[in-house]
Amino acid sequence: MTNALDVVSLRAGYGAINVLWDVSLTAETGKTTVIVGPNGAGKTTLLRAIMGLVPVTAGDIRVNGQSRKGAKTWDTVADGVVMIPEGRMIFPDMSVEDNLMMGAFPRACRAGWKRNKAMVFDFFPRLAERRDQIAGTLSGGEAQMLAIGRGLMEQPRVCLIDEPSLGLAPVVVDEIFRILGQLRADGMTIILVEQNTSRALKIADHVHLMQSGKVVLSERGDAVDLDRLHALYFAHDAA
Amino acid sequence: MLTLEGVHVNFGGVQALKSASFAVAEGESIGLVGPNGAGKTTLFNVISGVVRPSGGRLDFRGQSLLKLPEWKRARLGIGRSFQIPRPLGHCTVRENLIVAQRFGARTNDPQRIDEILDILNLRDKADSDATTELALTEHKALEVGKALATNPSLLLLDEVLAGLETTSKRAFMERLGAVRDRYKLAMVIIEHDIPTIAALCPRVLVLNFGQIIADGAPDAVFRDPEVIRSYTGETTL
Amino acid sequence: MIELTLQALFSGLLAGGYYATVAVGLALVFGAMRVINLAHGELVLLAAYIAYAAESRYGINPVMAIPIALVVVASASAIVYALLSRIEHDREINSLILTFGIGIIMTNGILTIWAADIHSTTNPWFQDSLVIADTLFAMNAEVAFFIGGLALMAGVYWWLNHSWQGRAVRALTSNRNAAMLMGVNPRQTEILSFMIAALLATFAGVAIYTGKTVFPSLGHVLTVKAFIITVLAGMGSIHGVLIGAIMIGVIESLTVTYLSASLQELAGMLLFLVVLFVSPSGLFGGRRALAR
Amino acid sequence: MKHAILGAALLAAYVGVPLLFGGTPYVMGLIVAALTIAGVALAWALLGNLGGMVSFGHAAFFGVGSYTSAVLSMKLGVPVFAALLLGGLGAAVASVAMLPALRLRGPYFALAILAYAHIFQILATEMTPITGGAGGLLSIPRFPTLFGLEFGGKTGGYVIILTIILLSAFAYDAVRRSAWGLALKAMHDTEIATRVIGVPSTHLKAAMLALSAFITGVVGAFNAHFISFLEPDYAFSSTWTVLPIAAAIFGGYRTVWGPVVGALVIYLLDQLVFKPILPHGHQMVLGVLLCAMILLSPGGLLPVLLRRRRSEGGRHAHA
Amino acid sequence: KDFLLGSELPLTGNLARVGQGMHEGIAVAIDMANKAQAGKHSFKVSTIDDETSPAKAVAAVEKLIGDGVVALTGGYGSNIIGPASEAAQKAGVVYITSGGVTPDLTGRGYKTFFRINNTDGYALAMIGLLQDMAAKKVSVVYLNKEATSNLAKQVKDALGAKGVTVTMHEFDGATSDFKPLINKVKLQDRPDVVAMVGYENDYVGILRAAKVLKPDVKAMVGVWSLATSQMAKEFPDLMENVHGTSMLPYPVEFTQPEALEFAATYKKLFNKEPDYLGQFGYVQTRLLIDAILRADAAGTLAGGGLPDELRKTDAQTLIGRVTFDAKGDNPNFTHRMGQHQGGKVVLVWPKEFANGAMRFPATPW
Ligand SMILES: Nc1ncnc2c1ncn2[C@@H]1O[C@H](COP(=O)(O)OP(=O)(O)OP(=O)(O)O)[C@@H](O)[C@H]1O
Ligand SMILES: Nc1ncnc2c1ncn2[C@@H]1O[C@H](COP(=O)(O)OP(=O)(O)OP(=O)(O)O)[C@@H](O)[C@H]1O
Ligand SMILES: [Mg+2]
Ligand SMILES: [Mg+2]
Repeated sequence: MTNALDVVSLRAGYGAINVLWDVSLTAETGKTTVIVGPNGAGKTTLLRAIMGLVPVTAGDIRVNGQSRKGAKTWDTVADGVVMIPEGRMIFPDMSVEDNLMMGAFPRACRAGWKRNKAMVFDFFPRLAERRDQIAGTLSGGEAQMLAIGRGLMEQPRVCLIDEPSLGLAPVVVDEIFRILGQLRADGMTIILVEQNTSRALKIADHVHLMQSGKVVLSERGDAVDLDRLHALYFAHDAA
Repeated sequence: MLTLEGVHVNFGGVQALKSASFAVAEGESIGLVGPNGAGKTTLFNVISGVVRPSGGRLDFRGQSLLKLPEWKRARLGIGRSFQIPRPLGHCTVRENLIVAQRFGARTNDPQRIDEILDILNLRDKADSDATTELALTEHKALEVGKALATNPSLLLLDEVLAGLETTSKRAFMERLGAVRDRYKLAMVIIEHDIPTIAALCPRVLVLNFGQIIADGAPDAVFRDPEVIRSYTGETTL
Repeated sequence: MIELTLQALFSGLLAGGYYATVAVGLALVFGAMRVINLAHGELVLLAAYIAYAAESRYGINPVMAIPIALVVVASASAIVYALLSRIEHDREINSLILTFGIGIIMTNGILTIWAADIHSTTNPWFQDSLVIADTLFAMNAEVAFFIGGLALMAGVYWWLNHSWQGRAVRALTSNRNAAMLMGVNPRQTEILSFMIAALLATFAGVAIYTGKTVFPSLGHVLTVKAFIITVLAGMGSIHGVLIGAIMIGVIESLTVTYLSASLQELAGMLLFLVVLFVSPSGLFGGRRALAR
Repeated sequence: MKHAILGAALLAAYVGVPLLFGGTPYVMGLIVAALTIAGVALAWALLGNLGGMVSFGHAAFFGVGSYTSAVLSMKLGVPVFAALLLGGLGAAVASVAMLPALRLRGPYFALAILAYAHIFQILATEMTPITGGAGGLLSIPRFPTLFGLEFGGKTGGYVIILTIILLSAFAYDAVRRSAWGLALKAMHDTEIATRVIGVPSTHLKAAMLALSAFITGVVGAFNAHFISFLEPDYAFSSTWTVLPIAAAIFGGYRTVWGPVVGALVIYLLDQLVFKPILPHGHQMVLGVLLCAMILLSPGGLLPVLLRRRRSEGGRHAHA
Repeated sequence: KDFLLGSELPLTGNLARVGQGMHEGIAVAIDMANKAQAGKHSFKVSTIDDETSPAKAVAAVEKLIGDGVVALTGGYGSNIIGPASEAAQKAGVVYITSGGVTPDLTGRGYKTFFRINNTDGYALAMIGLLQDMAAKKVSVVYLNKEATSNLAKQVKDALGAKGVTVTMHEFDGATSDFKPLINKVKLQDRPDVVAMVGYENDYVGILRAAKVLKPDVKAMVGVWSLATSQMAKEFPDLMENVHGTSMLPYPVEFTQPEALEFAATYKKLFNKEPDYLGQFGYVQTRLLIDAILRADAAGTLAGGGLPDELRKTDAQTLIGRVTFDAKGDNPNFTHRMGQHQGGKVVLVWPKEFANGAMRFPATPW
């Protein structure tokens, strides 16, 4: 069986500044892959590169075995590969509801927008309360919920999620991980970047540790030991 | 040093703050927590002058702040960070700090700027463009830096630790604590990470639907059933 | 007295309709690309001259000339877009100069091709008067294009606010990267809105050709007026354009009626400033987040 | 080294140019006209670059400055050079009326200023007793002869406008280099963020507006005495807004000298080269030139010229 | 001998149309002079676009003088002609024009400045026609520019002195919808005649509004650029019965040989009927050329004798007799009034030049 996503010796960065140095990793179809690592390691950059938002200088990205290097972001999205960015990436001048509707923009998702919106409002009742508010005036946590809800509207097959728990109250973080667990059970391929390592490891099938733009450790989720992982973070600091 | 009494804020139909009252003593550290949308950021906005309350009293060292513009409050010693980082446009990281120091503290002290860069681990990025070349956590560090550069006596930090991985967070907290002690800062810090709050702040305020529903020592507050129900959930100290 | 006032209001309303048809294309392009197209008035003028050419040379009714004019204006519009999309830095300010330059080129091109004479339709139907209830007078052209303009604007409004593509247009200006993450193809979306703006410009051009007079330096005048109305409306707001344009039209005609025709510009400008001082982002400008 | 270059440039400007072209009033007249545009362009760019405010109404300051100076010298007999400065002051005072507009941003501000320009123009037309109404003012006093130097002629006018521009540019540069300059630059997109760190942003912006208005007003006053004629349509003509903007962006509005270079290049190229070749369509060439500049070198002409000297400059807009 | 004339005119921008019109007249005069003087002398004109800017007009004059022109003909708009002719005066070069009618221009008393027309001549024609119509109430609708408001005020003063009720309505150049204004005229003034003082697009706007509102008036009267072939062709039904100043009828019915040749040359060069702008441009240039030839023959041309020679002018021209007073003004100038009748322009005032009967009362609707 082919993997949902293969990243092969990927190099990418911002203009003159290269961030990713030969990153390789895979995400198996229907499994949850967690990427952890210290700040500035390049996790967000990796997700952005997969989506075509950051130019790739070398290496390859494959979705279901097919090369997607140089593909346009919107084509990648149309193939069911979706990224949920952290909460700053909402549409600040549009209403909450219009933000969610934008999630259903890919043609394949338009038919189901009503059902999906109901589902999102169900997950985050706060959004339902605020459906007509201009998204730019939402609180930080509300915006984060909106970004997640909007991503779910896209009915992803492969979902890249960047720090979903950022800025959320503990109760909501509980809810997020419950939702992630449910999506995983539904068979979605999830690639999760998360600083809340202990929570993330609980749902991880596979774990990658990134440091300074490289993958330094890849292991099965159940084989990872939290303390050893954190020790490796330190190793980076020392080095 | 700071007293709020019966502060109200309305956004159209939304009551973001309802009669919020509390006081911060000189040198005190307070953790401010509460569910998303409870009004924490709004509270900071009121104190720093970004949002005008529709009612209430707001005093800083015996002087009412209500009529003062943002920049005067900053010069009085109120420094704040933004939850969504707002680096100064077209400026490098160092220039961000220089502006804050020249105008907020009205001094010119390059040494202290270097000191701040070190504390925040921004030395490598000092000459990077602050709007386009930073990762999220670096942006947050810069937020703290701008506030520190104004030589504040009260520091309002809005989720500056969010997104930091555990080790860096611990290191950052320690450095923040050290700065606080060295400059005898009072500090109000918004954070959703309960252990961090508990470690850093001897007093915690819980805001819910614009009202303060709990105020006290961390272990007492986080055992309050109301707080558990609305905010902490399964997470415990 | 009452007759005078009623006619003033009616004339103002119709004049506002003209202003709105010109301005709405500008507002749309701004809404779609955050670009102020300073060549918009010239595009409108181009349409008017195509209608003139069609009528004077082949005797084609100006309304029937709309498709021909549309082809020309859309091509010109596509060129403007192609050039605009090559700007990478400081788009807001650089696009001003670019479109301003295009405007100069077009004005002088029109001057060279059609000379400086003034033109208007020779088809008498358009200028025949239409009398409503014995008290309200208008030209057929004014009323026809007012109604047509309303319909077009309603269509654009619906498209922008309730269609998938229209929402994508707004999303793109709100946050370009995020829109791409929703599967929006920016170029395709922007071209689409440029083409709709071209349609609006064509319509406006023919409206002006039938109801007013056209001459080469008019393009610049139209751009400025459209720009003012777009700002008054709140940049990018479509229904705001209509309301703002009618406000300007009515205040101008009331000033003419009760003060002096030489003060009508002054009245319009004062109204504009008053509105901006009360509501700094125009009548229906987007409310933005204060601070987080 | 740097001082030597500066000295040589000043010498060339003050002595070389008059020696070369003093005999041809036509060319000298064009250079003065180009420098007049340059002065407004510089003031416009100052406001845009430092204040972050794009104005579409600098004609307002130009017109107010020229009328103030002309009326003071004609009706009250104020000496021309004093009237020149008072013209600048008049424009700065007019900018006070625009303070409410400082709350506006982007296109809102740009057009509010345009509205002011319109209003001032209409006022100038209607206030016939003072301004001469639509007929305007004829025979405005020219510059006098001082210390044996005849300022009333083309060369004299050249020396005056050159001096105005140099002083303005030095003032601009001084502000830009100061902490104020940094704060102003920082304010563009994130005014709130600068306010909460102690920057009185409105005051700074008001100061920049007044400074820009002052410079524009002085240039306008200069023009009134140089041309010796004024009427509302001319004094408040949108040309005084449009051409300087084009010149500033053409030359590079984020630099101090870009607008000046831009104005000289655009105006002189247009009048000396394109106009003789294409008597009727030369404006079209100007349009093409502007478009080409934006597409090929969006930073403007000056940065291109300087690029060879500064290897690393592309990354930050040097403000 | 070769003579180079200079001309500074607006060829682009707002005034492009009138600038072009005068330019065409100048070209005709040059063409005819070259034919008449073939083998002896030749004339050329060098034209610079002043872009409707005083500074550029001054620059143009300076450049032309630098290029060695004998004299200047052209100029449009008093505000441009003022500074431009001042530059010519400084260099002692003759500047002759018909493009600015304000008294201020000749009021300066320049030795080198000449003008063949003036506000008085327009006002006289308009006042005369209105008196012939025996109008009791007149509404004057005028543009708030200098030339137009001067003229309007002159008409008002003259008619007012004769007991006619005159109401004044000033409008701005940006006005494109005249319905509110005309409605005011219709409901409040109820005049016999509406007198319009503006430019072409103003007339079209006013007449359209009037056609829609149909005020109860007996005649619509205007000045410049109204009773022209261009207007007759472009707006046939709008112009019917409208009066305007016009030197010549349309189609031109010339009897004098000079006029016939003018019309033929115009037709040959520009393939259209001459209009009044062309006539003025032609006349001023012809007078200039005549004076140059005289001065040349007398040998005073190089010695600055041209102004004196020009001042001796006394000629019958297409626009009537022209002489110049000490200030360079033409005191004989009176305009004529024409009326659009069935696609033609018929001269109806004064009697001695009329080539048809005035229709009165008559309006376009
Ligand atoms: N637009 C940009 N231009 C230049 N450098 C950038 C840009 N965005 C990020 N970087 C740099 O790239 C590096 C990796 O950033 P990235 O955001 O991928 O890290 P991350 O692993 O997601 O970190 P975090 O945990 O802080 O979110 C950082 O050093 C950052 O400064
Ligand atoms: N301009 C506005 N218009 C309408 N509602 C607003 C506006 N600004 C804020 N709100 C609402 O006020 C409430 C309080 O917002 P605030 O940002 O203070 O929350 P918070 O406690 O900081 O939450 P978080 O932890 O998610 O950052 C939120 O529900 C928000 O949606
Ligand atoms: Mg990240
Ligand atoms: Mg918050």
